[in-house]
Amino acid sequence: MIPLSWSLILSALVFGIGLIGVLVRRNALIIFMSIELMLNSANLVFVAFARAMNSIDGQVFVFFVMTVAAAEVAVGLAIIVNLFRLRETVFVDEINLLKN
Amino acid sequence: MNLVPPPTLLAVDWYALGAVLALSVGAMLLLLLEFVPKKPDSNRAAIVSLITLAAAGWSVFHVRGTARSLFGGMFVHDSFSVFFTLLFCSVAAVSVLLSWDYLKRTRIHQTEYYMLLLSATLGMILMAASNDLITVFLGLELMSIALYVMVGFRRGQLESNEAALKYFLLGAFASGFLLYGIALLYGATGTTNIAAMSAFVADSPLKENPLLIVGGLLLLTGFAFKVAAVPFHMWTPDAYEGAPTTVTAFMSAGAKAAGFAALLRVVLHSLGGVHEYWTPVLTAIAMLTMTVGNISALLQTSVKRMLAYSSIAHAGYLLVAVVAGGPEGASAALFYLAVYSAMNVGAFGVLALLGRGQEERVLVADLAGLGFRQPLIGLAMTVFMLSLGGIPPTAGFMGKVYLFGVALRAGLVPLVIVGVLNSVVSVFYYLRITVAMYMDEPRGEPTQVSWAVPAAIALLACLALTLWWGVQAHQLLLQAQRSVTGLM
Amino acid sequence: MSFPWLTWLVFFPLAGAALIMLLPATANRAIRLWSTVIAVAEMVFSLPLWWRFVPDQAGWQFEEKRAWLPALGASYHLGMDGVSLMLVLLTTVLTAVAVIGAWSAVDKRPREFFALLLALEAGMLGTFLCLDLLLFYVFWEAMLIPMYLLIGVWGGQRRIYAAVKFFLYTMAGSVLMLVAILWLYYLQRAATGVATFDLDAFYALAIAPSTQQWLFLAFAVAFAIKVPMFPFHTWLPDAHVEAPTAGSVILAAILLKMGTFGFLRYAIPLFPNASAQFAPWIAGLAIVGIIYGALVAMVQPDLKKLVAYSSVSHLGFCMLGLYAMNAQGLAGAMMQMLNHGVSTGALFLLVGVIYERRHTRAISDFGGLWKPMPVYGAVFLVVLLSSIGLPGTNGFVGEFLVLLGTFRVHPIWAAWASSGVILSALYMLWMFQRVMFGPVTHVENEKLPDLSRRERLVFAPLLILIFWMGVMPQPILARMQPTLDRTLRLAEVRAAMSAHARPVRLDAAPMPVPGEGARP
Amino acid sequence: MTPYLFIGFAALLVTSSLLVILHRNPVTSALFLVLAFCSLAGIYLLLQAEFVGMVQIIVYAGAIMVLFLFVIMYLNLSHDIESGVQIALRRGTGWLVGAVVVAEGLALVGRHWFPGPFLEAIPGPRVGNTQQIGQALYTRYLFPFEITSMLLLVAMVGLIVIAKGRTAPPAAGDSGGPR
Amino acid sequence: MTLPVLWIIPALPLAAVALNLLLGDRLGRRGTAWLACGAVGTAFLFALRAVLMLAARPEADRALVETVWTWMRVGDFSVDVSFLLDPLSAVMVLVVTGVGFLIHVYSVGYMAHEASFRRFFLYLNLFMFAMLTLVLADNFLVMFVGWEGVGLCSYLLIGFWYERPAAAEAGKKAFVVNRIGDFGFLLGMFMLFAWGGSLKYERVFAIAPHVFTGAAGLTAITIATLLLFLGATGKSAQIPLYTWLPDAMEGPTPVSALIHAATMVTAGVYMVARCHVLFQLAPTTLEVVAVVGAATALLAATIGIAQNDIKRVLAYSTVSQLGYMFMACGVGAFTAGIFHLMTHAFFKALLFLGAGSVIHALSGEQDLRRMGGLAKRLPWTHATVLIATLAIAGIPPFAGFFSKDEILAGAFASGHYGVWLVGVVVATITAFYMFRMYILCFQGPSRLSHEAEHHLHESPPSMIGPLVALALLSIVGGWVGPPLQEGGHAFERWLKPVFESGAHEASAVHLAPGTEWALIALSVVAAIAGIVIAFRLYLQSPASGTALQERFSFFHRMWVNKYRVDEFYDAVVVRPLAAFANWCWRFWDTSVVDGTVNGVGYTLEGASALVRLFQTGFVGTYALFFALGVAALLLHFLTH
Repeated sequence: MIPLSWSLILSALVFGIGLIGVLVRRNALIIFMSIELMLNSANLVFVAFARAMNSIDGQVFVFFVMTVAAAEVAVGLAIIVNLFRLRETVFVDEINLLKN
Repeated sequence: MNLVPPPTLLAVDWYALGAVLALSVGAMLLLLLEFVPKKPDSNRAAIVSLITLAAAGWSVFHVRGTARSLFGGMFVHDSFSVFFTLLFCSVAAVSVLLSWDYLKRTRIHQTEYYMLLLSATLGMILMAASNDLITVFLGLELMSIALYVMVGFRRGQLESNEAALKYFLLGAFASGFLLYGIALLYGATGTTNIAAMSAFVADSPLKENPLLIVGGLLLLTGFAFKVAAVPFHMWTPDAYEGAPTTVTAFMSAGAKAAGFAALLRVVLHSLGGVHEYWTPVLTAIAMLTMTVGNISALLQTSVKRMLAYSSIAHAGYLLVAVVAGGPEGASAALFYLAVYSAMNVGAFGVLALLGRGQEERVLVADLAGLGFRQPLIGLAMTVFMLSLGGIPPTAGFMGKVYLFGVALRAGLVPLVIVGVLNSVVSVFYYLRITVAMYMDEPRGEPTQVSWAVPAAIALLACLALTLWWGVQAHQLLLQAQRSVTGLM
Repeated sequence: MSFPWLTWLVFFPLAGAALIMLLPATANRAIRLWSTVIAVAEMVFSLPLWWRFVPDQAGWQFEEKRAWLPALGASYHLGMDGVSLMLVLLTTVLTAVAVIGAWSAVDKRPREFFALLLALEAGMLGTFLCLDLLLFYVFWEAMLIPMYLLIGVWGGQRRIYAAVKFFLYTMAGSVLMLVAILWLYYLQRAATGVATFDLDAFYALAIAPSTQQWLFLAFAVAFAIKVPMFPFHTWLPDAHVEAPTAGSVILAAILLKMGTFGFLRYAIPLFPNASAQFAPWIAGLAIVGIIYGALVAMVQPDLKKLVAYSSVSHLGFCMLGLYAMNAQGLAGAMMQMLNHGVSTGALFLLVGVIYERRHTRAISDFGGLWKPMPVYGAVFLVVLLSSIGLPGTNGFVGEFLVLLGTFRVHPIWAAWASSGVILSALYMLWMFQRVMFGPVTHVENEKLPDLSRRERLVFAPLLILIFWMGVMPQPILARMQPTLDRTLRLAEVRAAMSAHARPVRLDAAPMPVPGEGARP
Repeated sequence: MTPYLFIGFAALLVTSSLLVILHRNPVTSALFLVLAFCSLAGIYLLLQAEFVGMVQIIVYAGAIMVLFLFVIMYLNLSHDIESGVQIALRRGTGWLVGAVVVAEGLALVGRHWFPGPFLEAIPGPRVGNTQQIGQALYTRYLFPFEITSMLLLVAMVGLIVIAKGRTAPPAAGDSGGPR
Repeated sequence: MTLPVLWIIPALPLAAVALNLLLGDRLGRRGTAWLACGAVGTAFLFALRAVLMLAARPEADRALVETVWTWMRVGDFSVDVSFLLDPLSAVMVLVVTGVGFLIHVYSVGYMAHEASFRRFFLYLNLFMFAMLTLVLADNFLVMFVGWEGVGLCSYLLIGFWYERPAAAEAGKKAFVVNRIGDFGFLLGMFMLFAWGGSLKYERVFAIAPHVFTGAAGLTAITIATLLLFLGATGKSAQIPLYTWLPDAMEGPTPVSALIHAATMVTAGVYMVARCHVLFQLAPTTLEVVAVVGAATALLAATIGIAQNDIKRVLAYSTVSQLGYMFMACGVGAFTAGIFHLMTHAFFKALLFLGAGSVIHALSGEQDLRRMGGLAKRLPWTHATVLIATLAIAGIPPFAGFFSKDEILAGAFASGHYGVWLVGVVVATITAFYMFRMYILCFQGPSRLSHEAEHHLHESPPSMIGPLVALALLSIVGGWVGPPLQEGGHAFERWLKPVFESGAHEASAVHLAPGTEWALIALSVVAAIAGIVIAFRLYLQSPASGTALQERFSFFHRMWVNKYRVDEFYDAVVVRPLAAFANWCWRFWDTSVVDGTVNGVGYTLEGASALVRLFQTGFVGTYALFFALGVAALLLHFLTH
């Protein structure tokens, strides 16, 4: 029986790593992956709590989140591909036509 | 094996679900109709979506009197959701009318566009009409994903694509926070149902529940991102500027309203018990939002971008109402949202008419001398600008009066002072538009206006509402006040 | 309910404006004709009020009241007392004059120009006539829009700067007033449980002195900017100089009166204690304004600027009279307001006349004008004399009463203010000397045509007013007297009852049930 | 036994996700992400969420990551070499802020640990996890479940709209878009 | 029907003005002339009638009051437009209308060749209206109407030839300086109302002794009267406000005669006499009046010595004579003051008209140094001017003698010996410079320029007529008040009802006959001395005259430069004021006040530019700010 706090701390770490990834990387794909990490850390929290209170809702929630993630990935990758086609780059620090 | 019996739906429930059903069906119908050949310049898609929206609005309006909670509170039908459903449907309808000709000009695929527009509307409605964080989240994602695509709809165009990318990346980023917040809240309260949550918060022994705080806070940031509140606003100008103008119109009104609907439900309802915790935070955010929004708009040369910043500022005003809280605050927010949608959609609608073919003329300079050459455009834009600036006799003024009055009563004097001063600052850049239209001489070839009957109808509708609510807002006021009674 | 005089009065010009907009933009003659017809009709329509008005009756007359926003308790409440009667008549007459005066002045987009003038008239009348704070604010702000466009579109070189400055400056002042109004509204609701914006209700409400201070300041700043009082005056010269003649006329003759009117109708009766507390400051600023305005006017190279600064000086007298807070002071202030309306309006028209002929306003471009245009010179002289308050002209009555009233409460103030009498003579006559006398210095001026028949028609009523109000002001004073007495009495009574009132928490009373709300 | 497994999986998860954001080569990062997901699935198993664990592996590690890899290959991205002071600056701030956020969150939660209402919740009889989820999905969560269908449809359409056909980079100058 | 008694008198000239305006050029020169003179003439007749009616009444209530309409009534303040005729205003109204009529007639001839003939008579009639309102007023406010009205007319008439910058300038100066006086008058009125509660003469005078009591009352009345006197100095060209009068000579000569000699400038004296009740309550003020009068008399007389412009000489003599009148009032000899006012009106008008006749004859020449020897060429003018000169010099039995003598007697009797001495000295100087003028003009060799010589001609009858009439008046005018009468002379008795109300009447304090004879003799001697000196210096041995000038060159320069008073005022008042005004505008208004306003705008724009820097357009930045926001929020909850 794993204490809840362990999973929470772990999820927090993962979330943080994801967050940092978003902040430090410039490759849109990697940024996106880091976001996925953040989502998964959230999932971990759900599962952990579901376990703790022995309710099913958390897990169902995770299921929905995965669906959403899939949808996002589909659209997101499409956008990135389109971006690459237009500009031959996926580096977000080369993309600031729109500013100020 | 305890099988939970399938939900039993009464007739009224079907009406209540009408909006959801109609919109989903309409969306799919649009796709199916692709297999029926049509003339290249047919307006079939537009008409279908108009009908869909009408049906959606009507069916909900038909049972406006009742309050129902379906699927164990996953979907609620109360005066609040009715108000927003109608708001979203009308905003969507106006956007359809505006897009009618715009899509042809800019060669955007109609079917997909309208399909996404309907789905986004569906998402907004879910955000407003669901009493469970799961559905709220799903609705939000539905709306967002549809909007990501719509923003990037002009694939061949760098700005459009860049806008989509930024909006998408940051949106996903934000929903990461949002999700984490929901997870913590779920952990703190053991449920995702807003009603149950508020019940728990109400009688939980310690308000000092850190999970609750952190979770609520992250949730807040998620919504703050959607409504473009400082410092989570930075995507807004870029996304608004890059998106096709009609999309900007749609999202500036719809997405913001949806965000506020969710925010009101959550902050005022589920977290209402710990309201005093949020007051200082929200106050700070509101002040920042108003000020930063207006200040950054001051020097913009692109009307579209300027309006984007102004929409940030308006989010700030709306946050004032949220801070004020209570039924009065909520009703003020609703009132202002309705007003804001009318004038803001109108303003972007005017921009959507400017320019020929692919080009878009959205610089302040492009408006030079337009006021006298195109009296209707001039009049409409002037009224919208004055209304945004909160000058009587326009709806914006009434909205501000009610909103700031409520805040004053709630004792938020500093917030109100900052607010009114901000509205003075804002008037400066709104006036610049009128200056350009009436007082500047056009340089270069004058801006063309692509007139189309539907767009004109849409504009006139916005204009009429903006003026009518300015001189006689009684009905709207009543609706706003009634619509929040269910919420509390 | 009898015939709704005031509603007609307010909305007839608006309808007229709409009518004008329906005319083809090219039909220059028709546009001018119709706008003149409408403006004159409005004037004729307003004249009966002079007789129908019952002089010795203090309360509102021709009152109208309908529900407007029951949910908030705002109502469409119009009414007229002696003060507003005079200001309404001033408005209608001056607008008619301005419209006729603008016949030849406006060549660019006359349709919009005249329509806006009429719309402006509607706004001003509404401001003078409404008895509901929210309605008042609506008119007060809405009025800015046409004026802003008039300055910005038909103005001179720096018109845009002037227009925007005018709009923002005035608005910056009034938003705080809006906050104060809302505060009052919720105060009313918390104290009495009644949600209403009705002025009468507020006249009956006791407000704690500590609260009054802030509310008064909020109102006072808004009005002071409109007046304009000394430190808040800089928008005025710009606006006046850039505005087209008709615009300047309306601006000077009527718009500025909004401020003083506001003090008389709102700031003083509503917040008597605070008003008394700040009286020395306001009176001081008024005196500074009188002298300062005169001095600055003296050194202006530009005719319109000179007149603009003279307005600052004149309105200083109004404020001083108001804050003498006695019968003579108030009556004098009111007379001064009317006089300033007539005289300064006429002065701007006069400047407009030569501007039309020479397209310059620089004093140095003129000189010896009396020779080519003697009639013009004579008219100018008369107007100028009334503006410097020569006995027998209207200007004297106002200044005299103001100074008399002031003297009775504070001789030293009166002494300082009286020095304005000397300075006004100085700058006006000097200007006149440089423009009218001496040899004709510029060849262009040698053949200037004298006043045309239309122009004489424009000035005739003003000259008549100047002398009539100077020689027989009694009918006017008699009509205003009861109202002014009432204001004074109201101030005293309210001061007494507010003296010991406690501050009230705004959320003391529950929110009224949606839908009901106001139950005045 | 479980705690040690948990710790192991946790360590694996953390290190792999760290490598995701640290590694230069996108492909490698993607692969590390797969690894991270798999270890997460392991943790799910330990938390007695078999179904979720499986789905995690199948959907995430399987479908989604494959999509990622495909895209990366398709765009055959070079290593993104970053250098220059402002890059380093961004790195620094990024790490700092991220760390601060996590630290603050943990501090806040840890300040006084209030583990919610579930202490009294006794672990009930172990029911077939998958079955329960299935029941819940098609009864209580029927409505959201339907919504997800809509969501996926939208995603599909969006994907097609944006990515179908070739979009040539616009010739210089005629980007007549918003200025 | 009964004709209206009083209001018709000012109404007639006003009606003339109105007609003049309405008919415009349709009535030709002749018509204009008839209209103007007719109006004033009729006014004179009505005045005569009114005075006769007044005289018919018993001495107890010798006052006709006529209220026309209520002017203003505000609270406890109420003023009517109403007129009053009592012995004092009777004298004034007769003088004004009478002399006014003669001057009108004279002007017809004098201005015959003037282009804007009509405008001239328009102004002239307007002036008559204002002046009559002033003298007939029943309360201070109506008087103030006339007071400022005459100021306006003098402004218009001085600047009549508006194309001459000097004229326009002089007009403005006159008006502004008068305004300074009016400022005093206004405040004086306020004080009277504040204490007396009314502005009606009889009310104020009746109540004054009862309200102005105690130390406070004394201070108040002193201040009030001083303020009123300030008004008088402005109107009547006394120190310190006399400087406008000499410049006023830019106007046409009849104007100088009417306004700046006979009528308007005496308004101040009239006002002081009218308020004698108040002034006698304030001894300090009376002293001030006396001293100022004496000082002005002396100052002006000395300047008069050195002037070469014939009109300016007369102007300064006017100032000096007005000083006499104030001297009289100051010592309490109000009757004497009014008496001198009347006689002065006759001979000074005559002098101006005579001078005008000379100028007319010399086609515009005004410089004494280019005249001389005109006695034979202009017999009528010469004769009349000589009479006037004798009158002003105070030679019996000419009018001036009686009044001037009475003033000196009054001063002596009331114990103001200093004042009296000054009076005597001034009498000498007056006689001197007046005869200097006479001699330089009419006697000695002709110094005329050639073409002046050529056009030289005696004036037309329309001008000579008035001269003769005035000459007669200058002779007999004084006989109404011969000295050494028991119970006062006729004129004194006539004014008794007005002045007896005063606390003490100086001239009533009769001197012993012996003393009075002595004084008479002394003043006559003084006058004759002056005359003799004049003849010696300017006729018999001009050389010695110039020698004398060399000797006292300092004084001479001083007098020629009029003591540099104008320059002084310019340096002390005018320039600093202008500089301050400029500073107010250029620095304060533009930079400080408006600068603040615009400053706000610039600040905001600066802030805008700053904020926009954060909007870099990089997703990374945006995410960073997002995260920072979250961190901040967390921090808030961590710390609260």
